[in-house]
Parts: sequence; C-alpha cells; structure tokens
Amino acid sequence: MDFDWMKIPYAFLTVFIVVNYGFLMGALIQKIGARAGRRHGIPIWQYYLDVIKNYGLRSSITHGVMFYLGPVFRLSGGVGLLLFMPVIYGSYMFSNFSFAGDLILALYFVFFGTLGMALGAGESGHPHAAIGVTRGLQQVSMAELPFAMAVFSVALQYQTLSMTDIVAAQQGGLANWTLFTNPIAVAAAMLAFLGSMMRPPFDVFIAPQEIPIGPPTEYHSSYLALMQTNRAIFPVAKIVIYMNLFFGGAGSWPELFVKVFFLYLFSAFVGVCFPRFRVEQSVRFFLVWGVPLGILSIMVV
Amino acid sequence: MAYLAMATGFLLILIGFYGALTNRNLLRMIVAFTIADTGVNIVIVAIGYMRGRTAPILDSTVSAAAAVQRIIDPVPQALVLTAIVIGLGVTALMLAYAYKLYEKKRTLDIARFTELKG
Amino acid sequence: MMTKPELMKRMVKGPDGLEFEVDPLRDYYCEAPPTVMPGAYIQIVEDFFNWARSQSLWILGFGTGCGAIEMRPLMTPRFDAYRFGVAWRPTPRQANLFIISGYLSTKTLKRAIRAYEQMQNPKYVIGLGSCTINGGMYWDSYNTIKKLDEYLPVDLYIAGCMPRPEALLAGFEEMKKIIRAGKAEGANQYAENFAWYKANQKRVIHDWDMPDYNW
Amino acid sequence: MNALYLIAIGLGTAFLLGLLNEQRRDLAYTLTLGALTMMSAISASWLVVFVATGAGAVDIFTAGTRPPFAINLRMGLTEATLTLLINLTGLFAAIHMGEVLLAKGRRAMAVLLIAIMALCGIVLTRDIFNLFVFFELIVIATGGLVLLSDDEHAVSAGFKYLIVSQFISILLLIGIIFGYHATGTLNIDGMAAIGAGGFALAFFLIFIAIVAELKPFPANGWALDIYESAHPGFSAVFSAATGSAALFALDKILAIGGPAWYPVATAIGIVTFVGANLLALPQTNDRRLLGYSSIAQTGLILTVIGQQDILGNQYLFIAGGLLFAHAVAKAGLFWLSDFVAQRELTAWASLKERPLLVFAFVTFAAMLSGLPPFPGFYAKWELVHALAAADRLALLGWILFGALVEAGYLFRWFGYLIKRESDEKVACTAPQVIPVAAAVLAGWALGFVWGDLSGRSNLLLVLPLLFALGFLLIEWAPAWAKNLLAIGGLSFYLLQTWQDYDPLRLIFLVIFTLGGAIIFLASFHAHGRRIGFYPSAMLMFAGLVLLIQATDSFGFFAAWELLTVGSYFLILRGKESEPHALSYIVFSLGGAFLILTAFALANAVSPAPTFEIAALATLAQPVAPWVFLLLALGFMTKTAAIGLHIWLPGAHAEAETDVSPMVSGILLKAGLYGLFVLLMSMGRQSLYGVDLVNMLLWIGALTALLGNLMAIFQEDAKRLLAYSSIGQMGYALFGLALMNHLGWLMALMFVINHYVYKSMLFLSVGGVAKRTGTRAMYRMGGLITLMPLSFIATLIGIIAMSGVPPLSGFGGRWIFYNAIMDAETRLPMVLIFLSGPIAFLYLFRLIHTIFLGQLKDEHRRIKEAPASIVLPQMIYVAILMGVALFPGLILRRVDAYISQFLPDGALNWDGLTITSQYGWWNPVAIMIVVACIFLLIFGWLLFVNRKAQKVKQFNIVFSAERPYRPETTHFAWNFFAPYKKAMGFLVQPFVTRFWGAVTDLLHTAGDLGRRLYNGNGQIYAFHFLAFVVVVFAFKAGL
Repeated sequence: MDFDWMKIPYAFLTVFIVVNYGFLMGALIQKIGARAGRRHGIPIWQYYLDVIKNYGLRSSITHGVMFYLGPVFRLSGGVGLLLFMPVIYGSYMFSNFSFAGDLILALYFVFFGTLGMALGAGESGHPHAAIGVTRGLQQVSMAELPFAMAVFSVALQYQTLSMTDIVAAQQGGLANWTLFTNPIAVAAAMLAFLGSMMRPPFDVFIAPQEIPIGPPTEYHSSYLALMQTNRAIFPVAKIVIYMNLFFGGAGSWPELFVKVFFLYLFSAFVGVCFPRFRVEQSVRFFLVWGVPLGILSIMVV
Repeated sequence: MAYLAMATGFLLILIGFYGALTNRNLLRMIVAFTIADTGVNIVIVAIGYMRGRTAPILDSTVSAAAAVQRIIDPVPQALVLTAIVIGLGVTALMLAYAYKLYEKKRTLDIARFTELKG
Repeated sequence: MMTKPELMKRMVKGPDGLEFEVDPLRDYYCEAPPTVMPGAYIQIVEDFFNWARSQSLWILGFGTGCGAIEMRPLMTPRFDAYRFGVAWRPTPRQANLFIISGYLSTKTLKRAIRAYEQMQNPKYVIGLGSCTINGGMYWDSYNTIKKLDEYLPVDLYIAGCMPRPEALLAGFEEMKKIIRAGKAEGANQYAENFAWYKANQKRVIHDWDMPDYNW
Repeated sequence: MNALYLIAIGLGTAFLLGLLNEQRRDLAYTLTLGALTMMSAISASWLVVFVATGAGAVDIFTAGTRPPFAINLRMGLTEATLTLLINLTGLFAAIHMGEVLLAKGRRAMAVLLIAIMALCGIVLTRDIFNLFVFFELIVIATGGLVLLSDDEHAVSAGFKYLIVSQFISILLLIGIIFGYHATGTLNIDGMAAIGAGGFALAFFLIFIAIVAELKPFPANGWALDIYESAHPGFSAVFSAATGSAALFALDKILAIGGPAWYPVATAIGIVTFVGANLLALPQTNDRRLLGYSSIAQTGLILTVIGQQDILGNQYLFIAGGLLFAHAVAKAGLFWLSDFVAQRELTAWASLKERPLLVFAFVTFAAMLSGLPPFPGFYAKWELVHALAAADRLALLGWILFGALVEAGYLFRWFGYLIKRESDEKVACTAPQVIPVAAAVLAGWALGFVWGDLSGRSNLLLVLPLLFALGFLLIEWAPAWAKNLLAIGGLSFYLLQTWQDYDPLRLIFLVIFTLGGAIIFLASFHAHGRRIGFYPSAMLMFAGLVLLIQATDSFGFFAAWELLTVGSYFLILRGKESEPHALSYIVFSLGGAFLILTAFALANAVSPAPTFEIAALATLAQPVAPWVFLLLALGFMTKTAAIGLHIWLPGAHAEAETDVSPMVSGILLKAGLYGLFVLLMSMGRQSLYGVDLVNMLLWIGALTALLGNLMAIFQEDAKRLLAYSSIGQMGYALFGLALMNHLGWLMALMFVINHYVYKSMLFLSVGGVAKRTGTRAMYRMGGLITLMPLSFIATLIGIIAMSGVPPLSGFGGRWIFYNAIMDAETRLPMVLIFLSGPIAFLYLFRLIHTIFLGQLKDEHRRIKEAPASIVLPQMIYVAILMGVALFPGLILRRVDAYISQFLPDGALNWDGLTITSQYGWWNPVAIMIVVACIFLLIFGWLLFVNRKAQKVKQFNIVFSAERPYRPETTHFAWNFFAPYKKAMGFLVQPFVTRFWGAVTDLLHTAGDLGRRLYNGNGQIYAFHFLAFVVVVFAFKAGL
C-alpha cells in the first residue's frame, strides 16, 4: 500500500468524471421524475448552468467561521468518500486513496460531511436550519442501522472488510452478486439506501414546502454552488459503496455509469410514488421493516 | 414440705410480675416489684435449706468441727443479704423517680409518660 | 415612534454581574449600506456569466398579488417553465428574480423590500400587470403602491390585468434577453441611489423599525 | 499496681467526696478527675506490661483464699484494654460534663465514680454474684446519671429503665441461685468446668438477663429513650463503656454455657443488628439515631461472640476491632452532639464552619461503617473471610446488608451536615472539645494498631495514602500551592514506578496519575484555600494507584474502598450533589461488599493466608462462577452498567467544574480495570448453563444503547455528558466481553479515548457553565464568537467521540468492526450498531445549543473560560491529534501484551498502516488526504467568495419578517422531539423506579418497626418478657 505522486492526477480525473456524470445523471433523473408528472422537465445541462450562475453571483454574506466552513466540510466529505474507495475494480488508476482505509473508513466518512454541514447550518442562527438538521440526523441515524447490519453480514459472508476483495468475490457472472448470494442483506441495505438518499418519502428535512429547505436555508451563491457540486458527487460515491458491496462492482466506467444510474433510478422511482414521511414515521418504518431484515441477514449468513 | 418456702417464693414472684404488668399506677408497680423482690429473696434462702439441719450459727450448740454435718448451706443466706440491700436501693430510687414524675405531670399513670417513642 | 418593547434599548445584567446596555438595532442587525458590485473584469467573462444567469432564472416564491396564481400553471405539464431553466426557490438568499405579481399594499411593500434586500447581487425584478405600473384599478386607494419603480428597480413589466402563463413565459424570454444584454443591473442601480429609494420607501412606510439595508 | 486498686480508688474517692462540704465543688471535681486518671493509668500500666512481656492473665484473690470460697478478679490483656477504654471514657465524660457536674455538686461526681468503678468491676470479676452486684450498681448509677440531662423527658426514660432492670435483676438472681445450687460454686471458671448441662434453665435465665443488658432488638425501647434524653456525655459512657463491659460479661458467661449457646447468641445478635439498622433509617432525632446505631453495633459484636467457635484465634482481633471502633466512634459522636443546638439531623449543618469538627465527624462515620484505614475495616475483612470459610453465607449476607444500611444512614447524615443550611452557631468550650479530639486521635491510633495486628499490609504505612493524608496537615496553605504539590506528587509517583508494570497496567497508571495531573491543572481556577478538596482528591488518586499496584485480594479491596471514599467526598462538594453523592456511596459500597464476598468465597475454596489475584484463575469449579458473578456485579456498579447506573448522572453532573472530569474520565476506569483483571484471570465462566461472559456482552450492548439514548433527551449539558459516559462504558464493557484479542484492544482504545475527550468535554462545558451561570443548554447559545477556545475543544471532542475518520474515535470503531468479525454471538452487535449513530445525535445537540444558534442578551459580554480551564483542554486537543496520527505508540506494546492471553487476531503495526486479518487502516494517510482535500476546497471557496459581508444574528431569512427575540429564535428545547415520540418507550425510568421502590420498602419497614416503641414503660417490660419466652422457645427448638 505505498503512495506515489501519480495518484493525485488520477484522483482529479476520477473527481472530474464523477462530477460531470453526477450533473448529467441528476438532471436526467429529475427529467424522468418530471416526465412521470407528464412535464417536459429540465434540460440535461441545467445543473451546469445553475452551478456556474451560483459561482458567478457577485455578493454573499457570512454568519461566521463555522458557517463559512460548512460547505467546505460538505464537499470535502463527498470528495473524500469518493477518493477513499476503489471506484473501478482492478484498475490502479481509479483505486485512488483506498490504501488509506477499508470499508469501515468509507462507512464512517459519510458522517464527516453531515457533521460539517450540521455545524455550518447551526452557526447560521436560523431555527429552520437547526430543525432541519435535527430531523435529518434522526432519520439518517435510524436509516444507518439496517445498512450497518447488512454491511456486517456481507463482511461475515466474505470474511473480509476490504472492498476490493468483496468485489473480487462477486466477479464472474450475475449469479455471484451479493444480490443473489445474500438477498436479505441487500433488501435491508436497499431500504437504508432509500433513507439516506434525501428523496421522498424520507426528505422531510430538505423539502421546500416543509421548513424552507432545512439546513441549507441560509446558504446561497458560492456556498450553494459547493453544495450543488457535492450534490453531484456524494450520491454517486454512496451508490458506489452499494454497487461494490451488493451489485458486483464496476470493471469499467460505462459499467459503473449504468449501475449507478439504475440504483439512483430505484430511489427516484420510490420517491415519485410515495408521499413524505414525518420523522417519527420514518424512524418507526426503519425499526419495523429495516431492523428485522438486518437481524435476519446477520443470523442467516 | 421442704419445698413450701420455695413455692411461696415463686408464687410471690409471679404475683409481683402480674402486679407490675397490669397496674398502670406507678406506686402500685413499685409495690409489686418489692413483692417480687421479697419472693426472690425467699427463693434464695429456700435453696440453702437441707432437711434436718440447723441454722449456720457457730455457738455452743454447734461446734466448728461438727458444723459441716449439722448446719444448712450458709452461702445463699450471705447472698440474700446483699440482694435485700440492693432491692432496697433500687426501690428507693424508683420511689424518688415516681415522686419527680408526679411532680412533673401531676399524675401517676405510666401511660401518660410516652413522649419518647418511635 | 419606536414603540415595540423588543426593539427598545435596555440595560442587561450578565451572569457575572456586569451591567451593560443592549441596543437591538445595533446589536442584532448589520447596518452596512449596500455597495455597487462591479461585474467580472473581462467583458467576455461577464457575458458568459450573464448568459449562465439568464439560463438559470431562480424565482423567489413570494406571491404578492393576484398574479401569483398565474405562476402556478408554469409548474404544471401544460406550461412547464422548468424547460427554460426557470425554478422556484423558497428563500430570497438563493433567488435571483423577484416577481411582484400584482398590487402591493404598503404592508406587503415593507416585507417585499426586506425580501429584495436579502437577495444576492445581481437580482432582477419583474412587475406583473398594470397595478405595478401605475396603481392599476387601485389607482386611488390609500394603502397601495402606485408606481413600483419608485421603491424597487424594476427590469421588466408584463402587461395584462394578470398576464396569462404564456405571457409570463414570453416575459421570461424577454428578461433573458435583457440579462444577456447586460442591462439588468437593477441591484447596482439600487445601491447607487439607495438614499433616494429609501426616502421614497420611508415616505410610505411609517414604522420602518429596521436598519436601512436589511442583509 | 494491683488491679484491685481500680475498684478501691473509685470507691474510696466517691466516699471521700461525701466528706467534703458542699461549697468546695471544684476541689471535688479535681479529685474526681484525679481518681479517674489514676484508674486509667493503672489499666494502662497493666496493658503495657501485657503487650511488652506477653505474659498470661493474672488472678487477684480477695479475702486471702482461693475461689470458690472468695471472689477473684482476673486481669488479662483483654481486661486491661477494656478497663482502659472504660476509664478513659469515664475520664473524658467527666471532662466533657464539667459544668453540669459542678452545677449538680459532688454527689453527681460520686455517682459517676461509682459507675466507672462498677464497670471495671464487671470486666475484672470472675464471680457471678459479684457480677450481679456490679450490674445492679450500674443500674442505680445510670438511674442517677440520667438525671444530669436538661431534657425533662429524661425522668420518664430513667423510670422505664428501672422497671426493666428490676425484671432483669429478678431473672438474674434466680438464675444465679439455681446455678449455685447445681454447681455448688459461684465462680464462673468453676461453673464453666462443670458445664451448663445440669442447670440449663438456670443458665438460660442468667444468659437472657445479661443479653437484656445488651439491649437486644425487640426489647430495647427503654435504652433508646435513655439515649435520646440523657446528657450526651453520659450517653457516651452508657453506649461505649456499659456496652463493652456487658459484652465482655456475656463472653465470660458463654464460657459456662459452652458452644450449644452460640447459635442463640448469633441469632439474637444478627436480629438486633439488622433490626436496629432498619429502624434507624427513618430516624430524624440525632441522638435516637445514635442510640439505634450503638444497639446495632452491639448486636454485631454479639453475633461475632456467637461465632467465636469458627473464628478461632482471630476472634479477639475481630471482636476487639469492632468493639473499639464502635466505642470510640459512638462516644465521639455523642460528645459532638452536645455542640449542636437542635436535635434534627439537618441541624448538624451548623458544624460546617468548623473544619476540625467536620473531620472528627468523618473519622467517626468512617470508623462505624468499617472503611479503611480504621480497625472496623480489618475486622470486617477477617470476619467475612471466616464466615465464608465456615460456609455461613446467609449470616454473611445479613451482616453485609446491615452494614450497607448503616453506611447509608450515616452518609446521609454526613450529607446533611455538609450540604444543609443552619443559622445556629456552634457553642463549644475547650473542655467539650478535648474529648472529641482525644476520640479522633484514639480512632487513628487504633487504625494504626489494628493495621499492625492484622498481619496484612498496614494501610497507614502505605506511601500514597500517607501522601493523601499529608494534605490534611497543610489545609491552611493556599489552593495553588496544594495544587502544585498534588501535580508534583502524581507525576513523581509515575516517574518512580512506571518501569515495573506490564503495558496494560501502565496505560491505566498513566491515565490515573498523568491524567489526574492534567485535570489538576484546571484546579488552578479556584481561589482561596479550598478546604477538603485536596485530601479527598488525593485519597481517590491514592486508592486508584494502589488498585493498580495491588496483587493480593486485601490490597485490591482496600484500594477499592479508599478510592470509593475519596471520590464520594469529591462528588459531595458539588452544590446540589447531596442526594446523588449518597446514591453513589451506597451503590459503590454495595458493589464493594459484593467484591468482598467474592474474595471471601475464593479464599475459602483455596485457603491461603494472602489470596493472590492471579489465583482466581485456578479456582475450583463449584465456586468459580459465583465468584465471577459477584466480582463482575461489583465492578459494574463502578462502570454504571444499566441497572446500576442511576447514581452516575447526578454524581457527575452536580460535581464541581474540575471534579466532573476527574470522576468521569478517571474513576470509571477503575471499574474497567477490575473487569480487565477479572476476565484476564478467570476467562469464560458459566453458571447453571448460562455463559456469564455472554451475559456481560448483552449488558454491555444494552448499556451502550440505553446510555446513549437517554443522553439524547437531556436538557442539562453535564447530565448529557454523564449519560454518554454510561454509553461509552457500555461500549468498553462490550469490547471486553467479546473475549477476543481485538475486543480487548478496542476496550483499551476506549479507555484512552474516553478519558481524553470526556475530560475535555466536561472541562469545556464546565468553563461555559461557570461563565454563563447555568448548565441548562436551552439558556445558552451563540457562544462561538465569545468562547472560541472552548468551541474548538468541544468540536474536536465531538468529532473524536462520534468516530468520524480523521480523529482517534475512528480507530476505536475500526478495531470494533474487526473484533466482531470473529465473535461467536452476533445479536448484541445490533444494539451497538444503533448506539453508534445515536452518539452522533446528542453530540450535535451539545455543540449546537451551547455554541451555535442565537446569542442571548445577558451573554453578550461573556469572557472566554478561565485560562486554567482552557489550558488542559488544549493539551487534550494535542493528545487527541497525537493519538489520532500515531495510535501505534501506545497500542503496539499493549497489543503484544494481550496476545499472551488471546493470541489469535493480533494486528501488525509495521509501517504507518495497521493491518488486521480483515482490513487495514492508515491514520496518517487519512489525515493527510482529508487535510489536502479540505484545504484545496477551502482555497477554492476563498477565491470564489472573497467579499462576503459579515452579518449579525438577526440577519436571517425569517419569511420576510423580523425575528422577535434571541430566546424565541434559538432552537434548543426538546431538541429531538420526534425521536422521543418514536423511541421514547426505551427510556422510561424503570430502573430508577425499581431502586426507589427498594429504598421506600426499607423506609416503610423501618417506620412500621418504629411503631413497636409506643413509649409506655410497661409495654417495654412486656416486650422484654415476651422476648425471654421467644428466646427460650427458640433455644428449646434448636
């Protein structure tokens, strides 16, 4: 696990690819959502324009140091998560900094961005931001449980915590995917996936109608731009974890794009069909459905 | 016949106990206690009695040499003297107490002196 | 004139017994005036930014008059403003376009000004219907604003006693042309003659219990 | 000097006083004092002779002939010590009651002399009738001395006493005369030779009469009234001197009865001990409480007398230890009660402004509850071991239960003394203080003597304890000087002894000493002298250090009790910490008693003079699981596992600013150290098929979950941190119970991490609470600009605690995941998985409600926390960064050490990456990558967003309206309301209600029992007779 300087440009390349893919796929998914409502939907390149416009805005205000650093934590959380994982199985170019830590690092690095964002939103002094953060934390904390149990059962199944080994074990055809060898764990994980993807039915904390868009209430212009770039990277990075663990990882970028798209689509489909949960309803949902599945998956493997 | 004294002693003790436990009047209790004391003293003296022997007084009739066969056991009688004196002492103290209790509450009913409880 | 208790100066005793005076207007609010924000140095970069700004118009969800109902169809499949990069944002911080959709009573004006001042430079204002131009049918009412331009720098008016959604879409296209032309500098105009605007506003709003510029 | 002079001087001076005329009172008083000092000198000389030469007992014959024809007195070692105790108590009582005696005149002095002479007589005489005579003298003397008191109820109390003593004397006389009739001798030794077979009923009467003198439980209404109403000077004599004399008399009598009567004595003793203690619980009158307590102690000694058959040569040591501890402490407490005006327990708060008197009270309370380094502690140790060896576990259980109840009400009383307010002034003259001072000196001297006699390590010679007690002597010095000394002492001790420890113990030692020193840095913020802080703190640290050093069970237990007592006094210093400190001491002492029983059981199975801790490994099977269970329960009271946790939130939250980190960061580790030692030596145990280690696993997991869950809903910042400590200890316990290499490594990582960030968070919250004057989080807010350093410390603390990668918390989580990979049972992991993210919730609540959000008006001019509190926080930040980057420095050696016990699954540490069987972790790489990404993005934002306008707290988008006031726009109250709706059912206070019900049960039992004494003397007499009948039936049934 040595470190050579060549990895840095590779990392920039990975981030560049994922950012562009994130914008395009995000817009596409939003367009598909619009088409479900029989609307024409936003143009595919719309996210680019929004980001450029937000970067280009001339004025901005700041509530304090922590408020200023909030989006920085958020984006470095997303980028870090992406770079700490072997995105493309078997390629030295795109295994980035995964020598620094294994699956556990990825699991816990998710909180890095959330923590920074929460602190920044708190510093803004806006009660809506604080309420939004608490709602988000409560939902995510309960959503993490089935996912943690699914990860544990997968780790037990393959007797390793390294992502590359897990992906290696799933190579060779569809039948070797964890989806088929350990379906209960995948079921629990996918439930947790819905909970953490900030889409209805679990998006009460950022929904525009609820408490005006929760944590990012006081963020604007270049802060918002940073968050939008993170909105592109973070879901892709999170889905890469699911893909590596449960759906056989990606041997090449096209394979990654297709798999990530379909996983992202899964949460979009559920989002379009279901109304929004209140926080205690979603906590009970995970307790009633997620946890038993998780326990079953641990006992079965 | 020899046990008559012992029996009366025990009877007196029981009377004393009964009197002390049932009478609420302080003086009556003290009198009951003195009865019990005398009962005990009688029992102590009765213990030393041996049939057909005389009082343990060494005088002309009983010589020192023949005393062992002739006299009854002298030790209980010695003890009873102290017991009587002590009984007297305690009864005197109880009477003094009864007087002070009466002086305080103008009553001799023991049921009235129940401030210290719990 | 300042009657509200929460805004009055007051003496406060800290936990360590230190007595000091708290003046809400000075302590709670930033009192800096607005400043003129020049565009990017190189014209090409400014043109590019203007092009990007025109393509992603974020409207502030602040319906002031009867025109607000016209904007709702834009979100429906029939008119679908999203196709043109137009979106609605709940907070003025993240909005660029402020649509005054109809008559403005003085009470609403006070809130509209606060919302406008919380938007980021560059920001644009569109007035719908005749009420924003000259008071419309409320021309002789005691509590409506007759001429919106005196209070906020308006970039575009869309005529019609409430223009239909198609008119709004056309209006948006028109607005985009103005932005791309670089002439939508209402924010800087507001900053330059801030005193004039503020004087007009204070002539109508009598309890202006906030600092002049509301960040 | 012939022992007879004891009686001769007493009697002679009494009659001499009679000759003096009325006015010469001070001469009479000096004569009395002179006589008493002479008698004490005689017994002291005899004691010296016996101790020096070790000669046998000496018989003194009267009337020139040998028994059975004359009375003989015997002066042995025990008689010498007892007569010395009696004479000294008499002397000091006379000094104490100086004015009363002078006021009442020479007759009272004469009666006092007679009383003391009679008590010496009881101890010396070997003749049974002579014993009766002396007992009657005591009755009359007590009748007289009771009237010395200024309480008008004393008269009725005296009369009740006389009624019952009449009955006693009648029974005694009959018993003696029939005993004489059967054996033909009045000499006790003679009777003992013949044995009580012949005259069983008569011996029963003698026996029950003398037992009645010891005030047995149901039949002691009269004694309580005397204690309550008599003059405290006399009550001291009545409880200490008369009690001991009567106990020795019973011991002599029992020689006649022989072993058949021991069970009866034990039964009466244990009933008295437990009954009196239970009835003492609801008492509010201080002297009546002392009366109950002295009856209970006499009952305990009676039980010991009843057990002398199994105690063998330890008998005198144990009985003596308990007797002297009781006598000195009771006399001292009675004399102290003379300084307090009202009789309620809370009125004793007036003693607060006299530190010496408070120290006296503490000494007496510690002696009574058998805490180290006093004789009661050694005696209790030997007694419990003997009982366990003889397999009399029920009796052992009852004794410990009674001792726990007694410790409970004594420390409750001490809590009133320290914490309650009283405007009374302490009126004490010099002669009244001398006896108390003498009692204190006697107490410590006895502690030293019993330490030597015990054959084990004499606690008063142990260096750390001496260092702690040394602080008592320099209480007058300013706080900063003592602080420097404390820091110096701790670090010096570390430098001296760190070589001879294995890596595991070394970590605990470093946390206890160096960790303590760093927290002491925070104590520089206190001004003035801070009386009582440094001795208790150093006592705790001495206990902790000795705990690590201890290799045998006695050292371990003594250290455990020392640190418990030290930490109790520390916690008690908080403003409203009285009820919490009480629940802490009762739980800890309960845990300590469990540990004591466990060691006793272990020692019983593998008999060895000193039981090595390591010998736990080779315990025989039937006992090993029980020992394991008891030890685990004992240690878990200290790590506040669920069910035993209710003391922790109050104790940690109400403690002072720099005491909270000490208690929470360091003290909890003592329990963990105990569990480490336990699991290291005993490994897996199963009881009735239940695998105990598995049970520990479940308890750990449950504690982790519920601890964290309860922490979420707290409104008080320190309580939140306290509950989170419970959760973290649950984590560590879980790691330990995994019983695999990485599990223990995780527990150790937690020990280090928890100490660092919990102390840091407690210090920063303490600093904020000191500045804002409140601990309620919803009353704070927006302090980030005013207290930046505290904010940074809290931020680093919560990042580390929540396990987010760059910092050391992640290391703990990573090892945890590797540990559970190869654990057998998998279900408890579920609870741990949930408690991870939950920790994240309350951490955000802590930092948001205090530092972020809206700044309140009254906090606008707040200064940063005092420098001395901020400095340790910055040190901790540095340590956290160090541990985060290079965990190998500490864990590498410990990893190797643990592999001696659990070889498989060790990590390898070469290079910067730490690889385990399943995954790898490179802390340096993570830190660098995260830092680079962060700085890059931060640079990018700075470039894009250069001219941000700094705005103030109300410039927020409040739907185009103006926020009303800071208090109404700061979101902090009921922070996680939806979570409470969804998960509220898990945090119902079942455990608190359970323990509340237990204590209420005890109190109502006490209240019901108290109704037995309705104050009517006749009923008391009836109780006595009923008691006689019951005991007879019991003896007949036996």
